[in-house]
Formats: sequence, C-alpha cells, structure tokens
Amino acid sequence: MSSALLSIRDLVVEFSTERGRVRAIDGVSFDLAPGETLGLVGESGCGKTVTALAVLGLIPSPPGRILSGSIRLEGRELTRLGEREYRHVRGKLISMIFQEPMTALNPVLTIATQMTDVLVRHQGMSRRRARDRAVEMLALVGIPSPEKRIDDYPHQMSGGMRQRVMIAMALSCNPKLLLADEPTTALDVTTQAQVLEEMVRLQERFGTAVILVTHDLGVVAETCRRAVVMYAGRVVEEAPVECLFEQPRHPYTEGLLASIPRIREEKLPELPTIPGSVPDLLHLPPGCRFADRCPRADELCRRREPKLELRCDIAVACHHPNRYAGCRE
Amino acid sequence: MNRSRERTSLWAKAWYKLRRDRIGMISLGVVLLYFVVALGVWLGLWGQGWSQVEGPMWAPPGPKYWLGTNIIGQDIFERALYSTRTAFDVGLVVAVLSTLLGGLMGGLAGYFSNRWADELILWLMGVLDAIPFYLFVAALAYALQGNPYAMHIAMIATFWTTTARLVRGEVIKLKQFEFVEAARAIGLPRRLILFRHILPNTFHILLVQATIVFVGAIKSEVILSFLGLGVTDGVSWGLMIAESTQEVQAGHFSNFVTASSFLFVLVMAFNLFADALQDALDPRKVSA
Amino acid sequence: MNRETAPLLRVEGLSKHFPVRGGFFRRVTGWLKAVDDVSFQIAHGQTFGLVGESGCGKSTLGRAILRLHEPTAGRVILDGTEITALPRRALTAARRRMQIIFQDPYASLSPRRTVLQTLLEPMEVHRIGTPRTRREKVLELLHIVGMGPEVLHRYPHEFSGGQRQRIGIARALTLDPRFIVADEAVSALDVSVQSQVLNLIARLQRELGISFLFISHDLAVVQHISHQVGVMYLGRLVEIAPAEDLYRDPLHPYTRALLSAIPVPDPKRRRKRIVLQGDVPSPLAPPSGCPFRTRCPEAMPLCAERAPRLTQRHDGRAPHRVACHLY
Amino acid sequence: MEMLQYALRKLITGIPLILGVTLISFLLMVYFGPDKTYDLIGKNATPEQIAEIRHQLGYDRPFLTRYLEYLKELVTLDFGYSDSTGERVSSILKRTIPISLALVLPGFVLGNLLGIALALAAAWYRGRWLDKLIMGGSVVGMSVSFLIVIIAFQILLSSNYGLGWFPVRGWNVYDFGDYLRYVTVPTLATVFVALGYNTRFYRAVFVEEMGRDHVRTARAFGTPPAELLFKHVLKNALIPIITRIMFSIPFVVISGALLIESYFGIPGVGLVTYDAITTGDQPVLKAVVGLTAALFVLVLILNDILYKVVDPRVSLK
Repeated sequence: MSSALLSIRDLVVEFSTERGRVRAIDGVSFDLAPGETLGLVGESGCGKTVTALAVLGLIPSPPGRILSGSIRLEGRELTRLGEREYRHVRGKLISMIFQEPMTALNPVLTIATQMTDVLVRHQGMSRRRARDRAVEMLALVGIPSPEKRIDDYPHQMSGGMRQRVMIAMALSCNPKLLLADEPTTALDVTTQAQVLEEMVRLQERFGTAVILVTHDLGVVAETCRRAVVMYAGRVVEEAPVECLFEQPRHPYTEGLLASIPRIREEKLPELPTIPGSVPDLLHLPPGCRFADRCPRADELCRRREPKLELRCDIAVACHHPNRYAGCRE
Repeated sequence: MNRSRERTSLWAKAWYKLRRDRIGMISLGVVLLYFVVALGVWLGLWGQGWSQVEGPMWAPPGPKYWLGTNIIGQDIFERALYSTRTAFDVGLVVAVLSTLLGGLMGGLAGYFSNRWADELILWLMGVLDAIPFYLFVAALAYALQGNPYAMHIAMIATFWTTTARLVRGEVIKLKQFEFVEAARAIGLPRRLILFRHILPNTFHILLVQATIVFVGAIKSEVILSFLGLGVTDGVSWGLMIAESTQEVQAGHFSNFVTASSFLFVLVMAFNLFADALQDALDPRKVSA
Repeated sequence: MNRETAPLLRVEGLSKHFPVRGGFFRRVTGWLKAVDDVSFQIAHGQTFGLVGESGCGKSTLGRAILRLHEPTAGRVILDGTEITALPRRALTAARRRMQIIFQDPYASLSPRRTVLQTLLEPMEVHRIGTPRTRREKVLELLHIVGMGPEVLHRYPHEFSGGQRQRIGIARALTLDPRFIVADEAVSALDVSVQSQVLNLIARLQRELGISFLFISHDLAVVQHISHQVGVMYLGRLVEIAPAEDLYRDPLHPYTRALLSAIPVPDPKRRRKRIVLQGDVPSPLAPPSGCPFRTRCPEAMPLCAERAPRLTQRHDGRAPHRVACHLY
Repeated sequence: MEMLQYALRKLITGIPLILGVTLISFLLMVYFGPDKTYDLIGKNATPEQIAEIRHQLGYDRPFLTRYLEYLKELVTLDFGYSDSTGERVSSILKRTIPISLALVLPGFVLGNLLGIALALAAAWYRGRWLDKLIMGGSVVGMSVSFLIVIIAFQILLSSNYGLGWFPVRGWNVYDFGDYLRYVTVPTLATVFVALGYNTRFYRAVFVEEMGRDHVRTARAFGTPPAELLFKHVLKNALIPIITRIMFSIPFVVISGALLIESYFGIPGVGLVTYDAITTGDQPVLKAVVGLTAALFVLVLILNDILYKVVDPRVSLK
C-alpha cells in the first residue's frame, strides 16, 4: 500500500527484564491512510502502547529496543533516524497524547511556556506569534477564556482541561499523525465524552490521521473507522469497525466483544467471559498464544502459531476463524 | 499462572538476585573476610600483640614486622588487625541498635502520623539533627564521665534519625495501602497491624540502612578517634592515623598507609555491598 | 417486623465531613463534605449498586458504613445492630458480619504473607474454629473462588490481577459475613477478567445470600449484579431505584447524562448523547441549592435557591426516588 | 505579605526546636558537664573558697534559673567570656566566623556544582560507560575517609615529600594571592570528599525525574537534549537539590570546618570549637550550639520559602 501515511511491518520490540528478554510486541504490521482513525485495541500488556511509543521512537532504552521491522511515515523509514532527525518528527509530523493528564504536563512550567516552546521549535514562530497561536488552539479545544487560562500551571486545571491542553498542544503544529494513548481512560465518564468529542472534531478539521490506543471497544466503535486487535504482543485481527463488531472473526475479538460491560435490555443470567488469563510473555505457548483460553483450540493451534492472513479488508490470525461474512469491496 | 515459576517469598527472590550480582558477592566476601579477622581477634587467635613495645622504632616492613613498626616500635600489622575488631565493635553495635531504634521510632511516628506521638518524635529528630555531631559526642563524653561507650551512644543517638525518617515515610505510604484497611476491616488490633503488616514491609529499608550506618560509624570512629573523642582503650585505625600524622612529617608512611588501606577496603566493600543489597531488595524491581 | 422483609442494612442520614485546615495555626477553616446526609437500605441477599464519578464520595460512604472512616453523623444499622453506636470492642466483634473487597488487586494483599496466612488471619483474630477446621475452611473458600490448594503457600506477587482479586474475595468470605462492600472491585481488571469476577460475585450472593454494596463508577458494570441502584453526586444520593427502573427510565438529569456518556460498542448506533458542560465543582465549595445545577441542562432559578430532597416519584409503582426539582 | 506571615509562623514553630537543642546540650555540657571548681582553685582549697567559686560559676543556683540565663544569653547574643582565653565570646566569633566561611565556601559551592554537573551527565547516559565510570568514581570517593583525604592531599600538595606547592598549615592571609594559596588544599579535600556523595544523590534525583511522564511528553514534542535537561529535568528537581544544599549548610560550617581547621591549624570557628571541646570551655560551646540551632531554624524557613519560589504547586498555607 503505497498510499499509506504510516506503514508498520513486522515490528519487534524487545525488553530485557530481570527474568529474561521479553518481546513486548512480536511482528506487528498494519497500515494507516492519511486522515484515517485507527483503533489499536487490546488488554493491558498486549503491546498497544509499546507500538505507539515505537512509532515516535520513544521506547525507553535501556531496557527496550526495536529488534527488527520497519516503520515508514510517507515512505520514510523512521527506525533508522538518528536522535537529532527524530526530534524534527516528534511534535511536528507525529504527536502524541498520553493517558495520565495529571502527570503528562510539566508541573513547574505554565501552559503558555509548554505550548509556545513547541511552536517556536517546530514552526519557527516568534514567541509572541506562538502565544497567539496557542491561545487560538486552546479556544479550539473548548477552554473558556483561553487568554487567561494559558498562564495557568497544570495543577490549576482539572483532568479534563489538561487533556484538552494536551490535544491543543499535540495539534498545534498540524501533524500528519496523532497517537492518542488511552486519552480518556483516566477521566470520568462525563468528561471522557467531552474530550473524545473535542478530539474527533479537531481531527476532522485538521485532517490528521489518528491511532487511538485503547482497551475500550466502546470508544473504538464510536470514533474509529478501522481497528487492529492485539493479543500478547501480536495482531490477531484487523478489520473495519462495522465488520469487526458485527462479525468478529477471531475468537478473542469475539470473546472481548461479548464481555464488554454494557447496558442490556434483559439481564443475562451469566455474563459472557473469556476463561483463564493472558499468558506470561516470558513463557509463551509454542502455538497460538490464545489457544489456552480458546473454545475452538485443537492440536494444530497448540502446535503452530497462525499467521495474519488478509482477505479483502479483513485480516485475521487464526486457524479456525469465524465464517467470513462477506466483504464490502 | 505458569507452574514453572518458583514459589518464593520476596526475601528468597532478593537473595536470588543478590547471588547473581557479581560485584555484590565479591564485596560481601571482602566484608566477611574482615569479619573473620575481627572474630579471630575476639577469640584471641591473632592481633594480640598490638600493644607490645618491643621492636625498634620505625622498622621497615620485613619478615618479623610485616608492615614495619611505628614510632615507639609497635608492630603495625598487629595493630591494624586489632583495629579491625575495634571497627566491627563500633560498626555492629551502632548499626544494630540505631537501626532498631530508628525502625521503632519511625514506625510509631508513621503509624500515628499527624498526632502528638508523631509530633514528639519529629521534634526529637529535629533537635538531634540540629546539634553539631562532634559537639554532641564531646558533650556526651563529658556527661558520661569518660565512659568508653560514650562514642557508641552518641552515634546511636544521632544516626537513628535518618532511618526513622525513611521508615516513617514508608509507613505513611504503606498505611494508605488497601491491605492495611483490609486488616482493620477484619478487626485486627492496631498493634498487630503495625507489627505484622506494616513493619515487615520496611525491613528492606532497615537492612540497607544498617549497612549504611555501619559504614558511617566506622568512618566517624576514625575521625572522632583522631580528634581524641573516640576510642579510649585499645587501638583503632583512627588512632593509628592520628599517631601517624607526626610520622608522616618525618617521612614514615607505613602506619598511615596501612590504616588508610584497611579502612578504605572495608568501607568500599561495604558501600558496594549496600548498593547490591538495595538493588536486590528494591520492591519496585522485585515485584516486576 | 418480619425478618424476611426487614432490610439487612439501614443507613440513615450518614455524613462524613473531613476538616480542612489552614490559616496561621492550622485551624480548621472549613469542612469537606465527602458524604452528606445519605440514607438508603439494602434488603437481605440483595445488591445495592452505588454509582458516581471520582470524588463523589462513594468510596468514603462505603468505608463510613463499615466505620473504617468514623462517620460524622447519622446511623448505620446492620441486622438490628446499630454499628455506629458500638464501642470499640463490640465493633471488632461486629466486623465478622461486614467485610470489604478492594479495588486495587496489587495493593489489597499483604505482600510478605502467603495466601494461607492471609486467609487464616481473620479466623485467628476472631478465634473461630480449630487450626484444622480453619485450614479446611480456607480450602473450601479457595474452591468457591475457583482456585486450588496449590496456591496456599504462594505470595501475592506470583498472581495475576484477577487471581489476586479472587483471593481478596475469599478473605472477605472467611468470616461468613452477612454484608460486603465491594469498592470498585472490578475496575482495575481487564475486560475479559472483569466479567469472570462479576459472575463470581453474582454467584456468591445468590448462593450464600450475602448482601452487597457494590460501588463503581461504571453504570454498565453495576447493572448486571444490582437489584437497587443509587447514583451519587458531590456527596449526595441524587437517585435511587430498582435496577430495571433506573436503566429503563432514568429521572435525574445527571443519571441520564451518565447513561448516555457510556460508549456503546456498536458502530451502527452512534447516538446523540447528552454531553455535560464543565467539570464537577470542588467539594470544598459546592454550589448553593442543587449540587448538580452548574452542569445541569435543565437547571431552573429554583435550583440555585433550594436543594431538592430525595422524594418518591409520584406516579410510580416502583420505589423510585429522585432528588430533583423537575419531579 | 503571605511570605512574611509564613516566615513568622515558621519562626514560631522553630522555637520548640531551639528550646530542645539548647536544653539537651545544656543538660549534657553544663549540668552534667565537668565541674570546673578544682581547675580554677586547685585541690587544696578551703570549703569557703570552694563555695565562693561555685557561687561565681553559678553551680549553686537551680537548674531552671541557669538554663533561662543561657536562653537570655542566646537572645542577647552575649555569651560572656571564654574560660580559657578570657576573651569575649562574641568577639571571638566575630573574628573567626568570616575565616571559616572563606575557608569552607569555595569547596561547598564547587562540590555541589560539580556534583550536579557529573550527575546530569551520568543520568543522561544512564547505563552507558560514562555513567558507570562516574558512579564507580563516586563509590571510591565515598569510601575514602575525610581525614585520609586531608592528610594525603597535604602530603602530596604541600609537604616536601610531595609537590610542596602550598603552605603546610596556618592562615596568613593578607591579600587574595595569600587566600588562594591557603584555601586551595582544604578546598580540594572538601570537594573530593563531597563529590562522591553529591553525585550519587543528585544522579538518583535526576534519574527519577527523567522517568516522569512530563519528560516523556517533552521528548514526544521534540525537545532538544539541553532544553530537556535544564528546563525539564533540572528545574523540576530543584526541590530535593535545594533541600540537600540548605540542610548541609549548618554541618559544613561547623563539622566540616572543625576537622579542616584543626588539622591545618586555621584559626576559624571550627578550631575555636575544637579547642573549646578539649578544654571544656563552656561559654564558647554554649554559643556555638545555640547559634547552630538558630541557623538550623533559619535554614528550615528559607528552605520552605525557596520551595515556593521554585514550585508553583507548593502553597505556603
């Protein structure tokens, strides 16, 4: 796919831990079109955040490193960039919003300083121009009286406000790609709705492509067009959200969808679950990583790991996927 | 849950980690070697001739006097051996007692944080920290009228505050943990909550602090002895260095170099061991 | 009163106010009303779901009921005993009847004690049984929460979050309590494990007849296991109703907003939602009148003047109560 | 105004501390301290002479009266006359404190600045060879006794057995050149000893700060290394740095100066204190202890005010 904005191929990120080396992600591949919103979904420890950090070259090293694979932004290989070149990508071409609004901003600098620094650095603006632009951006994300609030320190704002500031800062240089790592997880439900809405509105306005890293399939259903489902460091399914939610092909996706807490008309006698728990990345089974928890697992699954196979626009890594429901080509 | 993982307590895990730390194990070996030397002196196996004045003045190192003799003809090697015992005397007594005191006071202050017991202990720590150390030792020496343990008592009385502050902070942190609330919810008496659930989780701090205090005590002994405030009976590296200052001006370095090297190697080994211990016991790393 | 119909737990006008200090000598300059005049009941063998956003006082309420926080005012009556009036020694004995399950599976187990030690401790404190029967009880409880005897001598760090939560549940069950507070008991767990634990709690309450106060920030989680649901905002209960009623016909504007804010995992149903403006006001300086009026889409002048009381809805058959001037 | 009120409140809370310090040291040094009667009049005095001298020394008055007198001395800064030299204590201090400051300050400043610089380098290259080198050096530095460093530096730099570049002992300072000649070796010794501890401490602070979310955010927005280190890491780490520096001031002034001055024979307040210890010169000791306690309280107040300056989150309330 040459039209892709971002193209990740066979990415492997390894961490050395006390108990040995661990591949936090092991052969992840997917593409992202310009302006597209992609959900990167999975439970904790599945490697979704590591994937996002790898795109920005922010894998903490040591102990982590990119072992192999490629990350291309508009055809340009990012994994081989030097630190100096990468700095011109970060915040300018790709920016990122983090999970914890309470700690992600520098507590001893004002919002103004933190936002103008970025604009001065990447857009070559004067401080005065940068400040005007920052105020403009704050107004866009819905911060009341931004020309006053910009001189606040982060601790003077609520969590929702700070997350808006992060969004404003992330979009201020008009990046091509926005990585949003669980941007609403730490927020309350009512605030979560506000912030998500704000983010989607701006992303559409700026034409930014977004990778939304989340554990919440509900958020994916409401904001994304396509989703990549990860499990234990691997992609197990990739599909347009309509297909994914209507007819999940991988048994893990199916189980995950079923076990989301949701408001139901009729009370079920028992909530659907996935039995067992996620395998320890240090002691992975030889075959499919989901085999231990999978109702469909057989000898083949325990012996050989399935490859991610693409058919039409749905890719699935399973020996016994659900029946293919047809595609929209 | 993977069955191949060994069933181990956090202590066993820490020991396993420590065993794999090469520098840590080597330094532990050096410390143990010193300990054996000190033990030998206690048992009367060696180092007993430290006070005999029989050799010639400033004899060079040789087969009779391995490291030469000092200004009045005492065997420097014997004296250095005996001083190892003095160092362990001071180090062990001060480390053990000040750590116990610090753990207890810190535990109480932390558990009763923001109440009068805490305020009182904090005040006491502030007071002890605000008195200059050498003056405190001297004053205590006066007050105890030449009691040979005045130095030990002074060190214990001042060194426990650091430990207590660390333990207090940790206890305040641990108190917020839900397992402490769970203990309250089952009706466990406060005393047991403190001793069974909170303090055991500060042992790693106490252990590391004990090694640090040990080093601090040995180093302070040297300076106090040099100033004439320290060891009064027996000999120590500090006293050897004190007597060597005159020899040094006459160009005889053996006494100075011997005492300094004995001291340096032990302190270095202890410092490295303390580091290794801290790494091995770090709960953030162990639980990972 | 008939024991069957009498509620197991009655909470009457319960308040918990924390002093705020400031000024020259750190005097008390104000009060943080974490829980303010809350009343409700829980029937035998039923679950009361308590929902609200962070900082609304729901966890404080749970702890005040158990007297893990000493309440400022109000009464708690459990099975005929007035918990709030008990002297210390009697309170310790009463703890057999009420227990708690915590949110953070990584912080709720004592890290240097084995599963066996953790589970024996409650029985030792209350001198229940012999060493032998205690051990049998531990094994039985482990079986109930779906674990085998091989875990007895393991330490908490050797378990996953879901397993730790099961151990925490087993600990709460050792004293055969009549009532358990589950404080965000599944919030820290991954979705797939969350539903396992929810099913476990639902089963326990069916089979053992234990009453639960199930505290959560997530209305969707609460629905499955609750008979009654209460919604809290800034330290007060704003709506209480049987679960079916609350989800079918939410009355309070805040409840409606909460319900509509839950993301729905169905891309075809992107609905219009009620998005609340602004943030929750500081509990140190709550608004006059109705605490919700600053964010309420339906606020009227009256709302600023007078705080609405929790009242029975007039037309309803079900005991659906709401604190809003609209009704 | 807010600052002033805060300082005042802190000052009031500092009073129990000063009372505690003075009480304990008074108890130990004076009340249980050495009886100077026979030092002054010899062994063969008559009971009347003894009573007379004890009255002069104040030994016959109740404890509380004597303690309150001490407090009065502290408040008026008038500690009477030295037992051994007969000089006014206040004038002794006035003469010697500036010398000690001039002696200790360069080493103190350099030791902290170099420590911060090395720690920043080590933290930036965490886990690489530079870090290991610096940290290895720190452990070695921490393991050498201050006393050994002083003696070794004196042999190497000042004595005839070494380079012999600097004066061996004393303090004959009349111009800046003299000052440099006399201050160099003590300063080098101080820096050598402090550097290991400082570097380790500061590195730990920086490493912790560098692991924080906001530093990752700064990196995610392309912040260059120098800006990252100084604007985001150093600035945020100022609180522990300030605490360490502030709280080491009282000890450097007394304890650090004591050893150096007594070894190099420099007539500063440390030497005066040392002499007072060995001769049991109580008026001087009382003055030193009291003033140190006062300094300690001042440091506490200043420290908290500096917190407010560097961290907007800290409220003085």
